[in-house]
Amino acid sequence: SDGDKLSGEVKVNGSSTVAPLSEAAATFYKETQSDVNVSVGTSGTGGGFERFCKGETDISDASRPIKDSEKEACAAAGIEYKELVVANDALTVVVSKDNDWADCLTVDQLKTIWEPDSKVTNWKQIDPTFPDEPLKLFGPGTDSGTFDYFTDEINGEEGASRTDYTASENDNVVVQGVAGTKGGLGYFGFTYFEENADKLKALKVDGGSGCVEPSLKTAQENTYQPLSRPLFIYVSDAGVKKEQVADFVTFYIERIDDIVLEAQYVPLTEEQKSTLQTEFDALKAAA
Amino acid sequence: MATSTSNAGPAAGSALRRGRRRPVDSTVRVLLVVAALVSVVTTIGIVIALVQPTIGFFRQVSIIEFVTGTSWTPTFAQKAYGVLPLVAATFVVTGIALAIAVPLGLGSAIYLSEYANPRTRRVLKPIIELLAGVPTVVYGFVALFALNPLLQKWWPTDTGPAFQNLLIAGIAMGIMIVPTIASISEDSMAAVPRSLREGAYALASTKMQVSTRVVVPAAISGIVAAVVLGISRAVGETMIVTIAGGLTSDRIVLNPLEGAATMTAFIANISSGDIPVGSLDYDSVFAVGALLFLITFALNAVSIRMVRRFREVYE
Amino acid sequence: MSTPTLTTTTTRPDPSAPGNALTQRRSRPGEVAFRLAMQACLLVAFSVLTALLAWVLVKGWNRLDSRLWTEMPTGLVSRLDTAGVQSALVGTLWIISLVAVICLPIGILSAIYLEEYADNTRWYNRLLELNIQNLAGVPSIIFGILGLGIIARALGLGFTVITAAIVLSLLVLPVVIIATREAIRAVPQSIRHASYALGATKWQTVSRQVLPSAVPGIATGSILALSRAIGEAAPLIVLGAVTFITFNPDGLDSGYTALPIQIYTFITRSQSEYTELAAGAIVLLLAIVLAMNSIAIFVRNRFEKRW
Amino acid sequence: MTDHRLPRPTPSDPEVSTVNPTDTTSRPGVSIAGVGAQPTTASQSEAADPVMELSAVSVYYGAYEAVRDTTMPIQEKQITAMIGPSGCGKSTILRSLNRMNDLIPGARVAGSVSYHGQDLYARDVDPIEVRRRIGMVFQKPNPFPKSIYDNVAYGPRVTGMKVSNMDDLVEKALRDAALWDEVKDKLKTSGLALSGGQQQRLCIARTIAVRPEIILMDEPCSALDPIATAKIEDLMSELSNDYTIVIVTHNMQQAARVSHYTAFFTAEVDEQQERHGRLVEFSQTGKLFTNPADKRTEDYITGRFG
Amino acid sequence: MTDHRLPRPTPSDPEVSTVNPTDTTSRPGVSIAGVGAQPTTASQSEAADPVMELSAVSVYYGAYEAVRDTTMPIQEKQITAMIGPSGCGKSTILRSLNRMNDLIPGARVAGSVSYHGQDLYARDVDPIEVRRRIGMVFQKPNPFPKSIYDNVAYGPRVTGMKVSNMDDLVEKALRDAALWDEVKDKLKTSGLALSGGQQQRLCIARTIAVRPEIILMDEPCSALDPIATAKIEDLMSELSNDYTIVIVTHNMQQAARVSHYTAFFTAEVDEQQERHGRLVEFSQTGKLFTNPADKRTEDYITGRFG
Ligand SMILES: Nc1ncnc2c1ncn2[C@@H]1O[C@H](COP(=O)(O)OP(=O)(O)OP(=O)(O)O)[C@@H](O)[C@H]1O
Ligand SMILES: Nc1ncnc2c1ncn2[C@@H]1O[C@H](COP(=O)(O)OP(=O)(O)OP(=O)(O)O)[C@@H](O)[C@H]1O
Ligand SMILES: [Mg+2]
Ligand SMILES: [Mg+2]
Ligand SMILES: O=P([O-])([O-])[O-]
Repeated sequence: SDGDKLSGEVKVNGSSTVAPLSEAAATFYKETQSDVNVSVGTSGTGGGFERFCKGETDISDASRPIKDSEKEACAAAGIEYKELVVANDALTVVVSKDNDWADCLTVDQLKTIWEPDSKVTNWKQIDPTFPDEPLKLFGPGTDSGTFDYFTDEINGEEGASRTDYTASENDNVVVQGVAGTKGGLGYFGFTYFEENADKLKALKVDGGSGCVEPSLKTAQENTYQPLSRPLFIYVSDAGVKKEQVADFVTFYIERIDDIVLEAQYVPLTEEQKSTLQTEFDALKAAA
Repeated sequence: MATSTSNAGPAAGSALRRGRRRPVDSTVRVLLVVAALVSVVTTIGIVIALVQPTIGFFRQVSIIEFVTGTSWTPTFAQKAYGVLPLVAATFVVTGIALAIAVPLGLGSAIYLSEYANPRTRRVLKPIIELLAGVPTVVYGFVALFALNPLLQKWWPTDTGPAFQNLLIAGIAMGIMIVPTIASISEDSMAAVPRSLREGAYALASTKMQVSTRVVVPAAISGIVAAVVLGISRAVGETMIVTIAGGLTSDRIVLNPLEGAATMTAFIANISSGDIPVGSLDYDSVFAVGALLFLITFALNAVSIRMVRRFREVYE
Repeated sequence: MSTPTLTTTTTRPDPSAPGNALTQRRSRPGEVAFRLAMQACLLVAFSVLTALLAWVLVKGWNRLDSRLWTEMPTGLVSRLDTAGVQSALVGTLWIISLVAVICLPIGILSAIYLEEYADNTRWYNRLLELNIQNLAGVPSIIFGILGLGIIARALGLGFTVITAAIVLSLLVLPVVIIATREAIRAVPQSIRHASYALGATKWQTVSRQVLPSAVPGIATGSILALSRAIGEAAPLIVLGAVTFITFNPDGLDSGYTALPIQIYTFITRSQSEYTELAAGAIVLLLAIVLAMNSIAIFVRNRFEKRW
Repeated sequence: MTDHRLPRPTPSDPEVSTVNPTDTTSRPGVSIAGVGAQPTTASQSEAADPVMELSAVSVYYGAYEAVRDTTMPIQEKQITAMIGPSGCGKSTILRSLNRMNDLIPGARVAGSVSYHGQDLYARDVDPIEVRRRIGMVFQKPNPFPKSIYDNVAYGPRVTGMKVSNMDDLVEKALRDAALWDEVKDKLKTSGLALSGGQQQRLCIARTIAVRPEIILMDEPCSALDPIATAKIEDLMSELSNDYTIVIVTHNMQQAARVSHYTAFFTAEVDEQQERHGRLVEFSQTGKLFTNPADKRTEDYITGRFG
Repeated sequence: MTDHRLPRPTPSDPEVSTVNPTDTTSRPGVSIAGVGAQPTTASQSEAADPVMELSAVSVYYGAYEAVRDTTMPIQEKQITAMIGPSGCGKSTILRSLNRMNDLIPGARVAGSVSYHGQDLYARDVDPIEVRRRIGMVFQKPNPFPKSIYDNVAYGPRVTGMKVSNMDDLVEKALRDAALWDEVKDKLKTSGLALSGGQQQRLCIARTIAVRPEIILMDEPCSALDPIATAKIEDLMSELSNDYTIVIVTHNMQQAARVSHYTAFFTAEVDEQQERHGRLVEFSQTGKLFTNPADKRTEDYITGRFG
């Protein structure tokens, strides 16, 4: 960004998963441009798009790609945008530290556990070698992008899931719930696991080519499959026409490594980074 | 002493006619009516905001399924729209809250109104009223981070209550409404005329007899109104259940040790979530809102009637 | 007078030795137990409430310093210890000032209309009254729905300070109206009659006699209403106020966050620093709310006339 | 029993004849009651100069007829007392004289109340102007919670009286109400800080400050102790030089002591067991107490009931 | 004025002498007041059988001495009336007779109130037992918001009276209170649904249901109309066959009509401008009204003040 003193507003809204990235970006940005007011709302990926496609926001955080229905809404309102991948995430399946029997689950096993109307209520039912321990399930709120992504990848349909588990918008619920229940199992973003690694144990996932543990490396290398995913921000063309928005997005992209590190996400690969730069250049050119 | 005033003369009769215009008075009147209409507009606004999406909702979901279905999973792929789980959770939490707040509130009120000496009363009554003003987000925090660990620690068996559960939400809510119930029942007991108490004492009653047989029955409509108000606050309370009550709604949960979504918790979660406007899921928020509105409307009607009755007895 | 056929087994205390019976104090254990039970209720209620508040204080103790109001929230977990809630505090102050400006005049004027001008034998006035009583019991989250559907979207005011202020004003409007009516009603009829008997008009009577006498009650109700508005989170959640904001509002159309919302977002985070910060912010919120309530109660007890 | 308990009105009292106690109404079941219309009475003397006249006045609260068919005059610069048992409608009639009943929702006056020949309830009459001319003092002293000065100045201010010097006006009103000497050094203190009797005199001062022609008083002494009562009674006698006074009292001795005319009301129970106030007898005070025309009056003043 | 306004007490009234109007206290500034202690009076006759005796009773509200130094007897199965201007302490003294003053924070009784020789204020006396024997009826009828039946049954229930048949007891109490015929078909309806006079008789029924020895009544008719008043007065006379009755009234005629003894109280202003109630004269009713010993009594009953 140039040395000019900018002012005005930058409105970001959307995914709670991506919010920590945008909040970190906003905090860093404030140090260089103190008069630009960046607000980061968390209405969930869909809620963010809803506002984005009404022209109420400049940038939409998303933990999944935009849906067709949302594209239509944007098109109807004449909102044009660019999709930028800003980080990677590895959805992490966690169990209690007291769980000494399970280290790795296959996608099929996860599916038997989580598919709609699943009758699995005991670890024994997952694998006969597992002990006779009741299974208690935890997961994120059903209106989150994380839920959409997990159900899509594991159960094959977005939103298709058994319903009798403890769902919550509150991160603590999964952390505390799994940590405090010997037979507990849950899933959420990699960040939350990192922050609570002392209380929880992450399972490896076998997506068909052996057990892979979730980590920065495996996520970046795309070997943690199918649960590693990209995280997006969507930038509206109208937004970029505003000097301060363009400046903020530029800053976001330039400082993306610091931001990802601070938010404890999985950094972009070099390849992703250059794509990002190209995309953004195109966007700026269009503006 | 000279004053320029004089008695209204005998010719006064004709001067009685309305001559003077009073523009201030008529302007003020218009202003007042306009102000009073704001509350009407508010109600109309609420109804409009609720009705349209609710109609949209019932175009796609049968009312029968809504009121009899036992699973509420609008955000899952396999959708079900039976509102009973939300209603059940709401009433479980409310029941727990009342079980705590009614005895504590009523007992405090009886003590304050019949036993405490005036000085104690003068100090304690305002403190109770003060506590009635604690924001509910505070109780949610306390429920999750103070009551919950305590409950887990003291729980006799291994498998303790869930991290979010109806019990702690109910307890926190109970504590929250104690001041309301205590304060309003105390008011209605204080409104029981002295003469009734004196009548009872003059018939050789003890203090307990006066309290339980004369004062409480005489104040009963005020007490009932306080309890109904407590119920309606509990039913409409959002933050405590959102923070501490859980989100399960795929089945009716009656076990207070499990978490479950109340009507308000569902609304708060979903309306801050990612559902697109105009979708069925979005409309479901308003359908639940409309039901909540109707339930509290009915409770208010009861409470208003009670309060009115209690006013009429002595005024 | 008495029917001789009627026989009852009751007798008077023996008049020849009533003095003795008087001094045989009956022991009444139930009496003592009842008293203790009632006292226990009060004690339990009080100690639980104070224990909870004390616990919040302890929990937030480390954060109870100027950082709370001089620092902005941070998006950087590594810098949580230097974060505060300035934007939320200022947002709350903005909202509450606006609520005072919007809600108090409307509320007080409505109350004057209902108490002094409305003929309550008319159906529309009774309906109006019923409507207000009923609004007072509508859950706050429903007002959030109203704000979302009508004020933010249909009226196009968006997710701004003014939307929040309007929604909270409507929410506490019944509180102001009801309290003001009580205060006006407490002014004895004799004062009004005396004024009318001197040839005063209605508005003269209301503005020169009734309102000045009702000021303490109105002030009390107003402060209580504002303090309720300060603590409300539910309608703001529906209004999408769950937002990370590092700047203070600078106008009616500015984005905002508020203390209860900030507390709520802190609570949903799993890091213990957030829990501490939440406790600190709660103490700040409680200090404001309880201070306002204390002023209200003091005003009422001190200045309200007992006629 | 000596008869000093029933002193005659002040000696300077002009001779005014008693109204004939014949029933001019045709309502059945009422043996004798009411008064004939004043002007038709033969024995009418020169002093009779009614400033107000009630004729066939009935007052309703909603559907309930609280007082029935009252016909009586109010004589200028005389004190007219209304007595009778509780609930017989004395206050109701009194309030109908300056349209204070307008303030009670549902209250309604039938018949005519005329003031200098003008019907007070005619459509175009402004009740505020009425009250400006016909003031009222209430049972319980009800000073405004303002300073003594502001209490007295209130009426002139709200009625927009052109006052050259408000201080003088306040002083004169307080002097006329025999209160000046007691309060002249504390005009800025609250009216509520006075004793009951002083408060009542303040209320009288407040009333005469707007220079009304008639002063209505509803049991002005019943909340006062005997000494304060005596002061107010003296004051009334003095005020009757300048003002027409109508007073309601439950105290027969008081009526006998201060008034020139007395109206005796009672409550009758009708076929539906409803109680209605009725004027039984209106007469010069001396006559009414020593030689009542109606048996019920006699019963009442001799303490046989009430 | 005829003297039928002051009927003698019932003819069967035993001759009881007037207490000498000499001041037995040494308090300065009080000219004549009080009564000498009853037993010291020479002219004491055989009928005097005081069931209660007040001697040198003063009642305080906090530091304020509301009534000073009252000495008087209450005769068995007689009606004793207390009269006097408002605020002279009649109610205060009455409430001290069954320790109702205990219920007023700060109220305190000095001197002695004895009942069958037992000091009512002795440390070991149970006030609840006192009130069981000495009942009270209040100025405003105050039935409980319960059914008529439950109102009457309340006392027997709370005092744990052994009652073989509550229905009979309720019936008898209502009959004794002359209310049975009017309510026998609606015993289950609320006591509040009765008329004022019926409510007051219900309160009397409620009081006599616990079979007290003495009934205290504080202006029991002042909220009632003349017809209801007459009924209650008849009832009192009848009850005095069985009960000792003490009644406070502001209505001299009533005292004259119903009572056997009358105590006249007034309020005196002391050096500090504080008002204190004083007993001026206690005497047989006929005597007090026809031949009062004290000038203030005469002034009061002849209407010169109050
Ligand atoms: N505002 C009112 N609404 C309905 N009825 C009323 C109202 N005011 C008085 N009444 C009734 O009208 C009748 C006459 O009442 P009013 O007050 O005039 O009597 P009063 O002679 O002044 O009695 P008191 O000596 O007790 O003051 C009574 O039956 C009373 O209950
Ligand atoms: N609870 C109380 N606290 C303080 N002072 C009181 C209390 N009750 C009465 N007094 C005062 O004691 C004095 C006597 O009051 P009391 O009620 O006994 O008078 P009373 O003769 O019954 O008058 P009334 O005829 O008006 O009923 C009065 O000056 C009164 O103000
Ligand atoms: Mg009256
Ligand atoms: Mg009294
Ligand atoms: O907030 P989400 O990323 O889960 O949509």
